[in-house]
Amino acid sequence: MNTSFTLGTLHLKNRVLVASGTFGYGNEAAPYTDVSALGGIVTKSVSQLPRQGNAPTRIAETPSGMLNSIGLANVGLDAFVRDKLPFLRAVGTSIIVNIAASSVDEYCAVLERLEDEEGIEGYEINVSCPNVKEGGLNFGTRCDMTEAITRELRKRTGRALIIKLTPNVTHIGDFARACEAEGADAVSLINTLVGMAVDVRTRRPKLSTITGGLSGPAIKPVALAKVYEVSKAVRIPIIGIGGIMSWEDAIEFLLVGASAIQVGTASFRDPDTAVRIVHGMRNYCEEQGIEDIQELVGGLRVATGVAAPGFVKA
Amino acid sequence: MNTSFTLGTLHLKNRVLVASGTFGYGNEAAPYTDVSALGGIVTKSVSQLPRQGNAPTRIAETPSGMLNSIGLANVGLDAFVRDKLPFLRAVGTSIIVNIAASSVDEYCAVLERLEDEEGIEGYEINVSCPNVKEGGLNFGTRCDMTEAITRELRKRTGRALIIKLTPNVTHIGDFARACEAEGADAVSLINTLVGMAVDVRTRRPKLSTITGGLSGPAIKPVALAKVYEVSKAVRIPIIGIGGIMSWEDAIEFLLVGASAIQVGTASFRDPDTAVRIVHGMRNYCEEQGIEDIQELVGGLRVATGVAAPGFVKA
Amino acid sequence: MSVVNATHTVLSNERVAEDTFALRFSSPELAASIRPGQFMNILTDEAMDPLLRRPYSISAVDGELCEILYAVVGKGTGILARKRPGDEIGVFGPLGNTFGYDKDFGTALIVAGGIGVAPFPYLTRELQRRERPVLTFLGARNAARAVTRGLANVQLATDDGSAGFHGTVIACLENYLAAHQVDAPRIFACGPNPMLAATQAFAIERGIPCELSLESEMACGIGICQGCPIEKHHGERKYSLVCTDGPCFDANDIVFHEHHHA
Amino acid sequence: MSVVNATHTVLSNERVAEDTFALRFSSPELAASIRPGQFMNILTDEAMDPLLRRPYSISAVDGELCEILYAVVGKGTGILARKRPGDEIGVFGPLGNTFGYDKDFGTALIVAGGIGVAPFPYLTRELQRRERPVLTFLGARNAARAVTRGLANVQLATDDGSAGFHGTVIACLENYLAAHQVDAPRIFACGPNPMLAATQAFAIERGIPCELSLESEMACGIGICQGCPIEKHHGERKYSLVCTDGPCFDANDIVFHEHHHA
Ligand SMILES: Cc1cc2nc3c(=O)[nH]c(=O)nc-3n(C[C@H](O)[C@H](O)[C@H](O)COP(=O)(O)OP(=O)(O)OC[C@H]3O[C@@H](n4cnc5c(N)ncnc54)[C@H](O)[C@@H]3O)c2cc1C
Ligand SMILES: Cc1cc2nc3c(=O)[nH]c(=O)nc-3n(C[C@H](O)[C@H](O)[C@H](O)COP(=O)(O)OP(=O)(O)OC[C@H]3O[C@@H](n4cnc5c(N)ncnc54)[C@H](O)[C@@H]3O)c2cc1C
Ligand SMILES: Cc1cc2nc3c(=O)[nH]c(=O)nc-3n(C[C@H](O)[C@H](O)[C@H](O)COP(=O)(O)O)c2cc1C
Ligand SMILES: Cc1cc2nc3c(=O)[nH]c(=O)nc-3n(C[C@H](O)[C@H](O)[C@H](O)COP(=O)(O)O)c2cc1C
Ligand code: FES
Ligand code: FES
Repeated sequence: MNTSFTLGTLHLKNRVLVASGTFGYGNEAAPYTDVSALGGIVTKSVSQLPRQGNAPTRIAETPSGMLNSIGLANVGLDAFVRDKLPFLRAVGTSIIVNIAASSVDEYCAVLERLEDEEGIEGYEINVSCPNVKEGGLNFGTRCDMTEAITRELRKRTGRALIIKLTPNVTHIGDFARACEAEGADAVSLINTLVGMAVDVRTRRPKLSTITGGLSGPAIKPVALAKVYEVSKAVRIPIIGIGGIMSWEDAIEFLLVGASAIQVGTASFRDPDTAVRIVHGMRNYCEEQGIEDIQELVGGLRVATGVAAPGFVKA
Repeated sequence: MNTSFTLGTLHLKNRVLVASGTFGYGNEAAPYTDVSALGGIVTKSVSQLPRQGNAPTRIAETPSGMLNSIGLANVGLDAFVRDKLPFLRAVGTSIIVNIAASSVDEYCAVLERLEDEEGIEGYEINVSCPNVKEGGLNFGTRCDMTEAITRELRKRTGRALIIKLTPNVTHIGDFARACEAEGADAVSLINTLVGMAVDVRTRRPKLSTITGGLSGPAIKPVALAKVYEVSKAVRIPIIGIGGIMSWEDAIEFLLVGASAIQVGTASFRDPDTAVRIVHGMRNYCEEQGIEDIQELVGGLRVATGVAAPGFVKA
Repeated sequence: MSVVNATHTVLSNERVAEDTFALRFSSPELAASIRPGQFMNILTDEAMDPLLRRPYSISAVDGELCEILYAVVGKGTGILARKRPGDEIGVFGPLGNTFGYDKDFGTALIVAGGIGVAPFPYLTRELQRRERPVLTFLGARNAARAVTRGLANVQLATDDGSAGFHGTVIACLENYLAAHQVDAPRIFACGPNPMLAATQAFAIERGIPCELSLESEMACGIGICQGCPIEKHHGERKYSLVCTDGPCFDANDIVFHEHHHA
Repeated sequence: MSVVNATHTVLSNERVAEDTFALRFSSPELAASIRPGQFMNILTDEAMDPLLRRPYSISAVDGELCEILYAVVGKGTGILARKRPGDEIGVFGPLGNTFGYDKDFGTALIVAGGIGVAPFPYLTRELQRRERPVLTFLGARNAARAVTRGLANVQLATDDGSAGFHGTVIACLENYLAAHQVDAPRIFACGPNPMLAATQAFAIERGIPCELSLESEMACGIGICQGCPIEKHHGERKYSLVCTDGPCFDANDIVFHEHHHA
């Protein structure tokens, strides 16, 4: 039974990755789960310089979800290469480095430096970052900026280039098309939804940054709809992300068009979740007599002549 | 203790309304809750002609939320005026008629017909509808179309005109500004988020329309963030909607800038929810020694010099 | 009508068959007002997941005691199965219409598939109180899942033949009627949609009056969400609502669709 | 290190004070590996609300039995309080660092506020095993909420004066030290942040070595979410993580902020 997936230079032994910022640099969770069983690890976003991150409070639980405003806390490029990469190389799973930056130049500088390093199979680009040149407007909410980042990075690497899309836009399909046109190997989605929580007792926002990113099962329906929309817009592979807690959730993302998936918030509830999903998907395929899990990708059964989408559709 | 709120021709005895499509036309829920205790009733969307609605399956539960694709099933303008309005007039609470349409002309025609009717204090305009002239593109996702609807309807009524905004856009503040500029008395938000659910067993979408609208506690953090964003963009009052289950939730919406709130999905879990929220808010104000609940509107306490919003912000 | 929307204490919750439980609670008001065929919406706890109440038919009323029969199929029923005496549940009802047990007919033919048996102990009691003959045709996956408590004159049919007739409950009914003379029968059926569709076809073909108790996904149970449509042949409205126009419908009125067989 | 990530059966869950419960379960592995000051993350059930586990200090270990002490303040603790013997919980631990009970000092001064008392029965036992003198200063809202089980030489302070000293636990400690000679003291403190900030100030002013066991919102408990930062005075990293660098910190290293007093 074949569970593998190849994306340019990226060879995943299975379709299950851990999402950026939800699994550290692999070493933290290693005592609690068999990291080598994963299809791959997407690292915490790496920026050129270390970032201390936002002030407390950084997280707040919401119904079936959570808000975070970590503020890209990370060790920075040099420390990443020096202290984190060696462990990752030795893990025995595919390593995708997630890159965050506040200018196109910074994205390029970080990627160029990483090009010199062995053991990195691909890059995931976190475009959900404020663009300092545009007064902090989020790169990922403007097609032209997403395009520019993709174009410049594509020039600089032959490794798998994955653009991670934000769901906080009107037509996510347009962004996926822009990435495809500029040569991205794949798109991953979704990043978190903008959200907010208030403490009635203190009348204060629960997060120090007022708003933050919503993740977890609460957003799974939104993530499935966005992946489905993007699957109708582009031919390049899609990596599905958003509220995946079980192997059933993972299969749902494959059915709507994802070639692989990432497990995020679920790892906080149980760091062994992603590995359990790897096994669960395998068992499911064996029971269903599926020889290659690729059969499930886009395999959603849609009745012919379905009524037009309901009024609530964007 | 004053809980009332006045918006042009609309005089709400308290800040708690029931949301369109989640309380029928008032009569269905009357046996189960004291409808007269509500601040107001927003009717199920009324369209010019009756609509049978979408084929089953129309709803699917999701973690702390639900998807719906009712398809605007409603009795139509004439039957509404003939069969539903008389009951509503007699209830003893403010009546706001929610209007849905597939063209600007239809919005105008429905409103003009309702202008002849007594006992309607205002209109809420559901712009989350496909525009037939634009190939089904949702009115609410284009500023110019939202603007046009507001302008034309404003010309035709002196009654309270509330535009109901969809959250499925990049910058909801722009839409609120457009409504304010064209003379809307208020904006209400949020309508449902586009979402989707899949039945792994059958490999089919759970809803007959594939995608539908996500509502319930799962979306409350998104709704709070959107209301907060809009409160920074416009001066006209905001009616907050999204996942409100308790009086604490309602107060949270007031704190981030809503002048009133609507209870939606919560009424399905318990049709008495909105009335319980009315009492809960009153008790809270009395305990806190609040003379006029208006004091709470926009009363969020934000630490000075808050760090820039986290990277996850759109 | 006296409506109950209250928290009640679980008095008992025993396993009565494979993956099947009977839960009892005390509610004088509900016991006094709810009739066979009607249902109630149950909230398992305050958590927001699961968000919606689940509908359950009233399976038995005994003085002030109300009973539901349920099969563990997912989230809500899984939580319900872990309830113990002393735990609390939220109860909202009675909801929906009733079976036409006072209509004019001779013999009641009860046709139940799987957990569709739930409403019939209570219906059987009301029919017997009216001294009307009752024949029950019960379909189950296997012997271990058959729930016969509170039923009368049961003909059991199992998919695997582990007990009673080997085949569908409809085939079992057909055989019976071929061999026996039944005066002025009326069918009361509840079960999975494919079974109900077959019952409908059989009843219409034989010209036997037939009521079907339908299921649907439901959010509210009282007609305010429009989430539980069932297509009808007649009337200007294309859809009726299972929660308020039903759950009991005349077999002649209902249109089953392919998605009902999923 | 042997890590436990398993489902365990609740053996007992009794009320030990107003809104305060002691829950026990059996886990040979955890009992063998967890040390005073460490905590575990508990999942109350499979529902997605609440989504995240909650951190609880180990309050006592007795053979294979592990105990936590908790105050009912919200969703998760509310669900926990309804657990009965035989119910299941998910346990993940041990997590975090331990108190420096083997460090070089004379008398242990335990300073606990409210449910901050949780880790101290276990710490007290380990200190006594090492034959180290222990003095406990316990602050509570009122007598009904004071939990003294498993503590030694308790000086009680209540906000309302309903028992013991009328005032804060710090004032109580201050009085005591003014009246008594204590050799080479070391403070071990746990409680609400305002109390910890006051303890920190007091200890630094008196030059008494002091450890603070901190709280923070937490998502993962193992350093992968970066959600539990605490600002430090020293070191090139501005923030440490309460879950992995703590929860026990040297009072000299921590910077408390206004939001900690919310
Ligand atoms: C009027 C009415 C009366 C009912 N009476 C009973 C009863 O007496 N005893 C009983 O055991 N069940 C009864 N049901 C069905 C019962 O409500 C569902 O089995 C229950 O909602 C499943 O809840 P769950 O959370 O365990 O399953 P979920 O986790 O919600 O779903 C598990 C599976 O069951 C399916 N499902 C969920 N809800 C329904 C539904 N309403 N109809 C059909 N399939 C569904 C889902 O699609 C999914 O495949 C009744 C339903 C209706 C509409
Ligand atoms: C390392 C550590 C050890 C702990 N040990 C114990 C213990 O032994 N016994 C015990 O009763 N509690 C302990 N706590 C605190 C406990 O985890 C919280 O009380 C619990 O998470 C509240 O959960 P809840 O769902 O009941 O409250 P929620 O519904 O989540 O919140 C209710 C209120 O409590 C506040 N709150 C929630 N979580 C925390 C938190 N982690 N810290 C501070 N305030 C919070 C919320 O802001 C809200 O105001 C510990 C916390 C940490 C970080
Ligand atoms: C605490 C936390 C930190 C995150 N950090 C990052 C990050 O550094 N870079 C990034 O691209 N996404 C980050 N994300 C987003 C996740 O990778 C993922 O896209 C999102 O959480 C949705 O998936 P989930 O619902 O499974 O968590 C973070 C999410 C969380 C909850
Ligand atoms: C079943 C259902 C039907 C709805 N029908 C309408 C409608 O007809 N018109 C409208 O403007 N909004 C409609 N809505 C959206 C709600 O009014 C509300 O904006 C949304 O559900 C978010 O609030 P909630 O989370 O409290 O439900 C509907 C929502 C649901 C769940
Ligand atoms: S369940 Fe809501 S209308 Fe039937
Ligand atoms: S709780 Fe996740 S890093 Fe500390």
